Amino acid sequence: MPDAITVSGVRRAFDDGTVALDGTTLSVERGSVAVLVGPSGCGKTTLLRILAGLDAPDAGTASVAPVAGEGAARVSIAFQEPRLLPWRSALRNVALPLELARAAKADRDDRARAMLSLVGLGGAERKLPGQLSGGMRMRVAIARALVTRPQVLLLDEPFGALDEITRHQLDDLVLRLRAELGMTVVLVTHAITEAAYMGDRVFVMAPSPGRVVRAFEPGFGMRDAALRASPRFAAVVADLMQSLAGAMLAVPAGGVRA
Amino acid sequence: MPDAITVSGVRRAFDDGTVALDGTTLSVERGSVAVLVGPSGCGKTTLLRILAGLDAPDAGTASVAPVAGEGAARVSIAFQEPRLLPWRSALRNVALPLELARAAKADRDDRARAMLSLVGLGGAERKLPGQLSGGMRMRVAIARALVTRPQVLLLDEPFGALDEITRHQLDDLVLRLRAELGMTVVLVTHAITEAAYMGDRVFVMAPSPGRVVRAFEPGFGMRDAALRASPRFAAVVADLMQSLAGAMLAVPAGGVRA
Amino acid sequence: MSRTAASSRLRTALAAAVPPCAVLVACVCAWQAAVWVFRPGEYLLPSPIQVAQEAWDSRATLARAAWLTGLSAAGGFAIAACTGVLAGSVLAASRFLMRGLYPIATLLQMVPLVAIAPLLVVWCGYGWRTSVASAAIVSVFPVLASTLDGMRGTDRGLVELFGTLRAGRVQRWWKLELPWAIPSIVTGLRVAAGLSVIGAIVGEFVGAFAGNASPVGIVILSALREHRTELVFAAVLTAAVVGFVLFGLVSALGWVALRRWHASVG
Amino acid sequence: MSRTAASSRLRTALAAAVPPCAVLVACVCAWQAAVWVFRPGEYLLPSPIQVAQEAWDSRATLARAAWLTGLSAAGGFAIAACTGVLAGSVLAASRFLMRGLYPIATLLQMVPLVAIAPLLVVWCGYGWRTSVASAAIVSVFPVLASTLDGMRGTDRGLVELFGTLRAGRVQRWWKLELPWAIPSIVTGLRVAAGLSVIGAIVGEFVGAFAGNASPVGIVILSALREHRTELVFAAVLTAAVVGFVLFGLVSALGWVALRRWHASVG
Amino acid sequence: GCGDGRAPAKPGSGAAPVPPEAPALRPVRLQLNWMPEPEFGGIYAAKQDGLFARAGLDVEIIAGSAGTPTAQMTASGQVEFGIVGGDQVLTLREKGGDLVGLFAIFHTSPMGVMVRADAPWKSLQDLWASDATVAMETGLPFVRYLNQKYPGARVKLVPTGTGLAAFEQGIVQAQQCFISAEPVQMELKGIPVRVFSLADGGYDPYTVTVATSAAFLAKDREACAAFVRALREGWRRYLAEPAKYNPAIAKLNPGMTVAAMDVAAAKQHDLVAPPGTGANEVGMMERARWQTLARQLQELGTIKAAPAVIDDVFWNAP
Ligand SMILES: Nc1ncnc2c1ncn2[C@@H]1O[C@H](COP(=O)(O)OP(=O)(O)OP(=O)(O)O)[C@@H](O)[C@H]1O
Ligand SMILES: Nc1ncnc2c1ncn2[C@@H]1O[C@H](COP(=O)(O)OP(=O)(O)OP(=O)(O)O)[C@@H](O)[C@H]1O
Ligand SMILES: [Mg+2]
Ligand SMILES: [Mg+2]
Repeated sequence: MPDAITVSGVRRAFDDGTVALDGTTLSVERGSVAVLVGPSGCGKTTLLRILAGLDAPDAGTASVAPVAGEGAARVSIAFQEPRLLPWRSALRNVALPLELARAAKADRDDRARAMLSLVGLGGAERKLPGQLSGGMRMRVAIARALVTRPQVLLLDEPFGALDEITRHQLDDLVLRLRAELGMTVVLVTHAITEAAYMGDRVFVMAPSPGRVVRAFEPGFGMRDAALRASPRFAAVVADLMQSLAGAMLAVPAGGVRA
Repeated sequence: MPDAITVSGVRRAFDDGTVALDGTTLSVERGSVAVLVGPSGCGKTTLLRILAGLDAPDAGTASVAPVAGEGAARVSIAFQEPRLLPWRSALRNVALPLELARAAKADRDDRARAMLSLVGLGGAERKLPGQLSGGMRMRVAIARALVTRPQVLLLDEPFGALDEITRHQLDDLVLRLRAELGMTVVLVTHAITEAAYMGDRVFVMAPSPGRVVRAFEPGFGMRDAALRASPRFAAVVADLMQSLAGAMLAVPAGGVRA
Repeated sequence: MSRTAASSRLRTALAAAVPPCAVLVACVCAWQAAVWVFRPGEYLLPSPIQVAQEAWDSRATLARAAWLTGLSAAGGFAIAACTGVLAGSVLAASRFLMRGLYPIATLLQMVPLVAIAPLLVVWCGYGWRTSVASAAIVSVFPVLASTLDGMRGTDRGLVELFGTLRAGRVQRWWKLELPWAIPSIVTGLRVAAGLSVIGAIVGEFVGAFAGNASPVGIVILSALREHRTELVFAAVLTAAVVGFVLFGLVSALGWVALRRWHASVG
Repeated sequence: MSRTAASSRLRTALAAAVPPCAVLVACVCAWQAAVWVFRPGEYLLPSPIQVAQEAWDSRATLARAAWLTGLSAAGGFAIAACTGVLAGSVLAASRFLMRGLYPIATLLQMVPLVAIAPLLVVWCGYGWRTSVASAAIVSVFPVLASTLDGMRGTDRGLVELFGTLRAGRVQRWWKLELPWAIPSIVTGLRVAAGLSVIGAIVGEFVGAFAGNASPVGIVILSALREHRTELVFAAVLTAAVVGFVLFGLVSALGWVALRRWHASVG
Repeated sequence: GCGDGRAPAKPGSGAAPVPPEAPALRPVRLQLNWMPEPEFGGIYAAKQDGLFARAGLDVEIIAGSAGTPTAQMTASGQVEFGIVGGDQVLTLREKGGDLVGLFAIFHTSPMGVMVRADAPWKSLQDLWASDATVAMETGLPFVRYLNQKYPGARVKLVPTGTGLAAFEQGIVQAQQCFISAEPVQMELKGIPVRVFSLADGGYDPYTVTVATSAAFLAKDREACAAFVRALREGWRRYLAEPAKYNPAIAKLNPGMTVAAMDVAAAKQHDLVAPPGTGANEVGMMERARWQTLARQLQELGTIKAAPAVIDDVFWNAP
C-alpha cells in the first residue's frame, strides 16, 4: 500500500521560543491506523494541526496524499475540545459538515441521526451543547468528524472523556468504518491499551522538542474483546509503557527548554 | 471517622425533562478518597456540582460537613474543563485563589510556583493558556485547585487528558496531599485502574436516571508501583469493569428516557 | 398546562415591568420635589404636573408628531440596521477594507448635520426623506461598529473548524459569524434605536414642513421660540416614548434571536 | 535584534496606514470628479481644492478651533468613559437596577440637546462647560451599553469558578468581568470618541463664549451664515481630524489593553 | 482683543485709559444672542473706547450662537445683561422670568421676507396666498402674525437651517431675513432680491433689545443707567464711524470679513437710527410700541394677557 501521509523532518517553533516539533519524521500507509502517544505537551496536537492544514511547519514537509472523491470529505478532524456551535442542537451540529457540502436536508438529517446513535447518543438529538455532559459533547464532535465518511481521519484524544466501555465501542466503530471506507486514521491517545489495540503502527513521541523516538508495530490482525484479555496484548502494553516512560526521561535533543 | 460528605436521596431534573440524578445516596468519610465511576452522562458532574454548591437538588439533601480553617480554603473543585482566565499566565491563574483570599503577593507566587512544578509545569509559568497544550491546561487547573490546600477536594475527570505516566504522578500527588492535610477527596474518573488505585471507596453509578448501583471498597492500604502490578489489583480492576458493564445495561429505574 | 404557562409568562412580563416603572415614578417624584424646593422658574424647568397638563391639552398635536417622527426614525433605523450589518460584515471579512473604510465610516458620525443640511435638503428635498436620511446617518455607525466587533470576536476554534470543513466565505458568515455576533449586533441596534429618534428630530430641525401636521422636531423648535417650556418638555417626552417603542421592538426581536443562544451558553 | 524589531514595527505601522490613506485619496478624487462633472455650485459643494485653499488661509482660526473643540470633546469623552463604564458595571451587577435604569439611560440619548439647552447653560454657565457636558451626554450611552453587554456575556464557567473561590463582588468585577468586557468596552469607547466631537460641536451651537474663543461649532455657524461653504467644509474636516485623533488614541489604548487578551484567545 | 478678561482697559485699546487710582471696576456680563456682528457694533465700540470702564463697569461681552438661551440666562441671573427679542421680554415674563428692556438697538425692526427680484409676488399677501415654500423660524410670533393676517394661507413653511443654500438653489422661494444681512449677500453673489419689510407690514417689535432682570434693575438701578449711557455713546460713535471698529469685531467672528461688516453696518444705519434721531435718542423705547406689541401678542395667543403695568416691561435710563 502507498503512504497516505508522509511527514519528514518537520520543525515548528512558536513565537515565544517553544520548539514544539523538531525533526519529526513518520509515514502512514493508506488504510492503516497510526497512533501517536507521548507525554503531555510533546507536540501531538501541533503535528495533527499541521496534517489538517491548520498550521504550517517552519522546516521540513508534511503531506497528505490526495485521494479520489469529493474534496470536502477528504480529511476530517476531531479536535481535543468538542468545538460545537452553542446555538445548534446535537443533531444539527453533526449535520453541519453535510450542510456546508450542500447535501439534501432529509439526507443529511438521516445520516446525522444514524451517526449520533452509533456514538450512543440516540436520544439526545435535540439537546443543545450546554445541556450535554462533557463526554456527550465529545461524542457529538466525533460523530461530526465521521458523518462525512472521510478518507483521512485525524482524532486528537477524542475518547479521553469517556468511560472505558463506551470508549471500547467507539474504538470498534472507528475500526469498522476504516474497513468499510478504506480510511486512513491518525489517532492521538493517552491510553496505552487503546494505542496497542488500535494501532497498526504506534509512534512514541518525546518532548523538548517533540519528535518520534520509536515506531512500533503491535501486529494484531483481528481486534476483539478476546484480544484485550490475551497475554500477547498485555506484553505489548507493557512494552509500550516502557517506551513511554523512556520518552519522558529522554535527553532533550537540542530543545530550548524543558 | 465521621462522614465529611453525605448525600441522601438526591434528585435533580433539568428543565428539558432530563432526570440527571434520582435517589442518589452515598457518604464519604473524612480524610478518605471516594471515586465515582459510571458511563458518560450518568450524572457524575451534576453530583459534583451539587456538592460544590453550584447546583441544588430538587429533592433529598447533600451536605459537606463544615471543617475548621479559613472559609475560602474549605472546598476546592477542578472542573471537567480547565476554566482558565485567558489573559493570565499559568502562574497567575494558579495564584488566583490565593489572590482572591488576599494572600501576600510574594507568598502566593511562591506557593503557585511550587504547585506548578509539582504538576510538572516547572518551565511554563509565564505561558498564557492559549500557548499551552490541552493536558498542560488541565494541569494548571489542578494546580489551582490544590494551591489553597483545601480540606475537601472535588476532582471531575481531571486526568483524562494526560498520559499515563503523568497521571500516575498526579495520582500519587493527590494521595500525598491527602495524607498531609487530612483532605477528603471525591474523584470522578473513567480509568478503572485509577479508580481501583485511588479509591478508599468506589461508587459505581448507572444512568437514566443517575444513581449509585454499587459501593465497593478495594481495601488497599499503601499504594505504590508494586500494587499496580499485583494480581490483587488486577482482580479488583476486573471486578470493577464487570460492575461498570452491568451499570450500562441496568434497567432504567423510573427514568423518563434513555 | 398551557394556560398556566401563559399566565406565568404574563406574570414574568409584569414582573419585568415593575423595576422601570418604579424608577420612573421615583424620577418624576424627585423632579416635582426639585421644582417645589428650588423654584427654578417655569421658564427653565416646569413641574411634571404642568408638563402632563400641557401634554394632555396638546395631545392631538403630539400624537401626530409622534407618528410622523416615529415613521422617519423607524425608516432611518431600518436603513441603518441593514447597511450597518452588511457593511460591518464586509469590513470584518477583509483586513484591508477594515483598515481603509472603518476610519472613513467614523467620519460619518462626526459630521454635524447642520453642516451638510444644505446638501441633504437638496438631495432629499423637504419632508420625510431628509429626516429618514438624517436618522440613518446618525444611527448607522453603532450598528457597523458592533457588527464588526462581534464578528471579529468569533471563536478562533470554530473558525478553524469551518476551515477544515471547507466552508465557503458566505457559509462561514451566515452559519458562524453572524449567529456568533448576534448579541453584539443587538446591543448596537439598541444604541441605534435611540439615536435614530434624535437623528430624525435633528433632520426635522432643518428639513421638515411646518404646518398643521408637524413632526416632533418642529414642535420642539416652535415651542422653544415661544418659550412654552412645558410643551418643549412634553414634546421631548413624546420623542422618548417613540424611542422606547423602537427600543422595545428591537429588544424583543433581540430577545427572540438570543433565546436559543442564551439557553445554550447560560 | 531590538533594532530589527523596532524597524519592523515601524514597517507594520506604515503598512497599517496605507489602506486608509489609499481610500482617502480615492474619496477625494471622486469628490473632485463629482464637482467637475455635476457642477453643483460652490455654495452647495465646493471642490476639495477650494476647501484645501480655504483651510490653508484660515489655518490659524481652524487650529485654534480644533484645539478648543478637542479639549471639550476630550473632557466630555473622559467623563462619559468613566461614567459609562461605572454605570454599566453597576447595571450589570443587578437585574433590578438593569431593568429599572437601562431604559432611563436610553432616554438620555433621545433628548435633543437644543431642548434642554436652557437648563444646561443655566447649570453649566457659559464657556466650555456646556460643550463638555453636551459631549458627555451624547457619548455616555454607547459606553454604558457596551460595558453592560460585555459584562453580561462573561463566561458562565468562569463566573462559577469565582463563586467557588468565594470571590467578593468587587473582586469578581475587577478580576473577571472587567477584563472580560474589555473588547466590548473598547468598541463602545470608539463609538463614543466620534460622538463626543459631535456632542461638543452641538454644545457649542447652544453655548456662549467669552473672549475671542471660536470653537469649531462657532466657525461652522458663522461660515454657514456668511455663506462660506468652503469654510464650512474646512471646519467640518477639522472636526473630523479632532475626532480621528481621539479615535486613534482610544484605539491605541484599546490595542494595548487587548494585546494580551488577543495573544491568548487568538 | 477687546472682548476678553476683566482687566482694566489695556493701553492702546481705547481713547481714555483709566487712571490707576480709579476705584475698582464693577464686573458685569453681557450675553449676545449671536456671534460678534455689526448689529452689536455699538457695544464693541463702547468697550473699545473704554466707555464702560469710564462708567465704572468692567463689561465682559459673551458671544452667543444659534441656540444660546440668552433670555433665560438673563432672567435667571447667570448674566446681568442679555440681548433678547422684544417679544421674548413679554413671553418670558408670563412664565415667571421677569425681564426688563433697557436699550432697543434697532428702532425699526430689521425683520423681513426676501424673494427673488423676478418672483411673481407683489406683497406678503400675494406670497401668503401662493403655494410657495418659505423658510421661516416657526414659533417666532411674526409667523403667527402673518398667518393670522393672511388667513387661508397655502404657503409651505420650512426651517431656515440650510442657510441660504436652499434659497439660492430655488428650493425655497422666500426666506426670512434681516434686511441688513441676507439680501446683501445675495446681491453680492449677483442674485437680485426684493424684501418685504415686516415693520411696514404692521409688526414692528424692538427686535434686538438689551435686557436685564427686574431683580438686578431693582438692586442696581445706577449701574444699569451707567451701562445704558455708555452703550448709547458707543452706538453714537459706531454709527458715525463703523469702519473704525469693524476690524476688531471681525477678529472675533471667524466667518465674517471686514468688508461684509462694512456693508452690513451701512445697511443697518437707518434701522438703528432713523433720520432725525437725536444723539440721546438711540436705543430709547416708546411706551406705545410696547403696548402695541403686547396687544398683538395677546391677539396672536402667544401671551394670555398683556402686562398689567406696561412700564414694568422696559426702562429708559435717564
Ligand atoms: N500557540 C502557541 N504558542 C506557544 N506555544 C505553544 C502554542 N501552541 C502549543 N505550544 C506549545 O507547544 C508544545 C506542544 O503543544 P501540543 O499542543 O502540540 O502538545 P500535545 O502533545 O498535544 O499535548 P497534550 O497531550 O497535553 O494535548 C507545548 O509545550 C505547548 O506549550
Ligand atoms: N443544563 C442542562 N440541561 C439539560 N440537561 C442537562 C444539563 N446538564 C446536564 N444535563 C443532562 O444530565 C445528564 C447528566 O449530565 P452530567 O454532566 O452530570 O453527566 P456526567 O456523568 O458528568 O457525564 P460525563 O462523564 O460525560 O461528563 C446528561 O444526560 C445531560 O444531558
Ligand atoms: Mg494535544
Ligand atoms: Mg461530567
